[in-house]
Amino acid sequence: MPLVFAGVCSHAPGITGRAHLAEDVAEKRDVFYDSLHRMREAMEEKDPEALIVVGAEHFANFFFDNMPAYCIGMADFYEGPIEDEEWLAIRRTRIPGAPDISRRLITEVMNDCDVAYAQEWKFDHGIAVPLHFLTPRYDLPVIPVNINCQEPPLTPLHRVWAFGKALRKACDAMPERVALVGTGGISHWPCTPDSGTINEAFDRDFLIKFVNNRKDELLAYTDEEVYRDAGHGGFEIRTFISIAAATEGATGNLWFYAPIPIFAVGCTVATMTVQ
Amino acid sequence: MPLVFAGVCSHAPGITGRAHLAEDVAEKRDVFYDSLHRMREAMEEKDPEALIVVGAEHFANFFFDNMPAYCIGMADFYEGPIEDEEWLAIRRTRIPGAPDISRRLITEVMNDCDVAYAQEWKFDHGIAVPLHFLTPRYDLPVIPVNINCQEPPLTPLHRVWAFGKALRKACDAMPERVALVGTGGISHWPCTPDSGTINEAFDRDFLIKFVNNRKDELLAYTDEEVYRDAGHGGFEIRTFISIAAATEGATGNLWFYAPIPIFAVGCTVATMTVQ
Amino acid sequence: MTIEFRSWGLRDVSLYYVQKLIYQLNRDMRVRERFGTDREALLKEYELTQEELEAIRTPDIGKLFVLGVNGQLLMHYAALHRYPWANYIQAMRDGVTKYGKVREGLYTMLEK
Amino acid sequence: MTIEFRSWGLRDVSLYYVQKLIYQLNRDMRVRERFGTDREALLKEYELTQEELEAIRTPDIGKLFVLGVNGQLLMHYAALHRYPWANYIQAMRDGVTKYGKVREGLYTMLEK
Ligand SMILES: [Fe+3]
Ligand SMILES: [Fe+3]
Repeated sequence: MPLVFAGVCSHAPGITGRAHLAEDVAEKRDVFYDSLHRMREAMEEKDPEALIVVGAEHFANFFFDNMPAYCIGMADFYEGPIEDEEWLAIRRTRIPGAPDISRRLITEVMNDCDVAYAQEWKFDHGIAVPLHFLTPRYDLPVIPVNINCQEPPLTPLHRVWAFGKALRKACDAMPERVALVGTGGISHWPCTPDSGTINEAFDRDFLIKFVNNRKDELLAYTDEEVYRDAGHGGFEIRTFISIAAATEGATGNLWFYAPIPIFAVGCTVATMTVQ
Repeated sequence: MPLVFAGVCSHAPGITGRAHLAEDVAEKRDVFYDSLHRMREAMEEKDPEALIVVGAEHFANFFFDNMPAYCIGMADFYEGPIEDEEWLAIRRTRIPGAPDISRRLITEVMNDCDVAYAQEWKFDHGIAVPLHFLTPRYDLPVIPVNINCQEPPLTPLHRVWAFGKALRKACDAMPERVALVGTGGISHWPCTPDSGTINEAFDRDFLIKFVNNRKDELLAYTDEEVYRDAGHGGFEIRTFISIAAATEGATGNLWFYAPIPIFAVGCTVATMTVQ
Repeated sequence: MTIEFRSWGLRDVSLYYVQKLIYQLNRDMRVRERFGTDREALLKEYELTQEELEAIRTPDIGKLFVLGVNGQLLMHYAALHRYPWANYIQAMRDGVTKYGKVREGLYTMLEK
Repeated sequence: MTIEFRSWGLRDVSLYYVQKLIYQLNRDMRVRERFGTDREALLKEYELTQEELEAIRTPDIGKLFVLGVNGQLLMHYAALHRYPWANYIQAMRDGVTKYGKVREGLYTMLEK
């Protein structure tokens, strides 16, 4: 079946873990949550049989002893979050995988891109926060995908494009209805003295390029420029760009964007038209 | 500098560990060893500053929790062999890395192929046996490269070709003189009831295609055909094919081939012309 | 709050975890230590079926081969139990005779 | 038979091993246990310089930041030592004031 759904959303531990500290921006926060709920509904309407989440984890599973540019999960089930349940305000659970779809996805993607596969994967907030909103009953089989956005050497953006297109091709070739969601911050400086900083101008500019799916402009970012203007957290634009590639030629809708400093990220929800 | 040297050779624990059990084929064995020594001399003549070894390790560093199609080492030093020293007849040691060359190699290769990088790597016999012959004093900095040849989903052969070409492009663009050696078995059935079987006809046919660098014929193998005729060990033809790709357009010389059953592999030494 | 996976039909076998145990025994001295001194507690940390647990405990190298354990992992498990090479090879042959063809994994490649 | 690597100029720092220790402390309950009960033996298993060992032992979060430890790893090490978030952030700031700019790793990206 052709891919049935594509979208992007932010992740950050604060989004769930510091909800109670966001009372002074309660309205903004609640509209953000609503947008995530609407995104879940829009996805559920397409009745997907599996959800591929393209994330960028933070040394939960992958370390410098074997840091894959791309990794795709192939497990029966996953577990998460690895973080303290109270701190993240998400209960630890098992999440069903889709090993058979995974295996076909990986085999197909490997024709164009070179991925690692993983039969075990513990989700950190990078995937656990989106799932908390998108499949809160954990009744939708999930296929996690990771792009190394943590430490160079990082995969270049034109390869991210190739990867997004490979994912799309593989999904379209499958009999199953598959949904695809990318998740990353735009500008942010996590876990450093600049933590909490958000470059709203950078984010809005990026999002215009993203929802209009302007390939050339999206691929024109350099890592140095991103590091300077959007922080090392900005390397996670790779997750968004993979979704733009998977929906090349189509445009999207920005459902929500607002910097919410207590969440330490410009909070984003957007969908892309799937043609 | 353009790549200065390219070749391939077999690996197998028996090559060093069961040398004393090969007395009945002592002449064949010694010609094989001589060929490896000559290969070292031919390489040393080019005065390389680093040696890239494209191998296929056997669950020494990589497991199903994160199995990269391709991985390139980026460590200061490596250690090996992990196997019992007496059993393998190779002393455990540290082997110098070339972290700076590695980083540039990985960054450049990533423009075309998607690799994992590794800042720690323990060599098993897959790399330790070739190094024992090619740099016996461990005074040449080494960059290990792995292609998953163990368990599917395996990288398809046309991607191996792309990878070999990417390695070559990266080497040619470097100021350093770099040597490149691939190492794998051709037909063999390691660690199964068929261990010790060698399909000489398959091997010789493959080697004709290899030394003549017939791309189309090399890429025409299917995994099923290889599994049937050359065993699961035959998946390691990927390492040889990456060297053919790195020397596309050139041909090579088969310095040695003979099935030596006590070594459980058709023992091969060949070089490719580097143009 | 653990989801029951049997109902999903997802976990009839756990070849991954058998292989993970063996991989870690091969690579990690501390896991090997615990395998000697605290075996049952260690085994509880893997998601093993009764059949797999039994094959690990015995050890039944032939059964483990038939369950689909990769030989590049399995030979080390046999070596840990001081199997000479020839006995390791024979154990796999005996396993196939006794339990039938390999059920899963690499060595079923041509049956799919 | 260990080659002396200093002579190769290869091992002036060992950021990889500092980060490996912290990564394993974050992920592996048994490493964390040994960090409590058998710390010096554990530390010996990593290739750490005196400066790194001292920063780990103190713990000197600011120094570890300046040595180049990635914050996504470091924050967990601070949490292990019960640093409230604000104190973790302040410790990095103090580190830069006291020891100067970050010397290696991700946060030196624009200086290369
Ligand atoms: Fe993130
Ligand atoms: Fe091999």
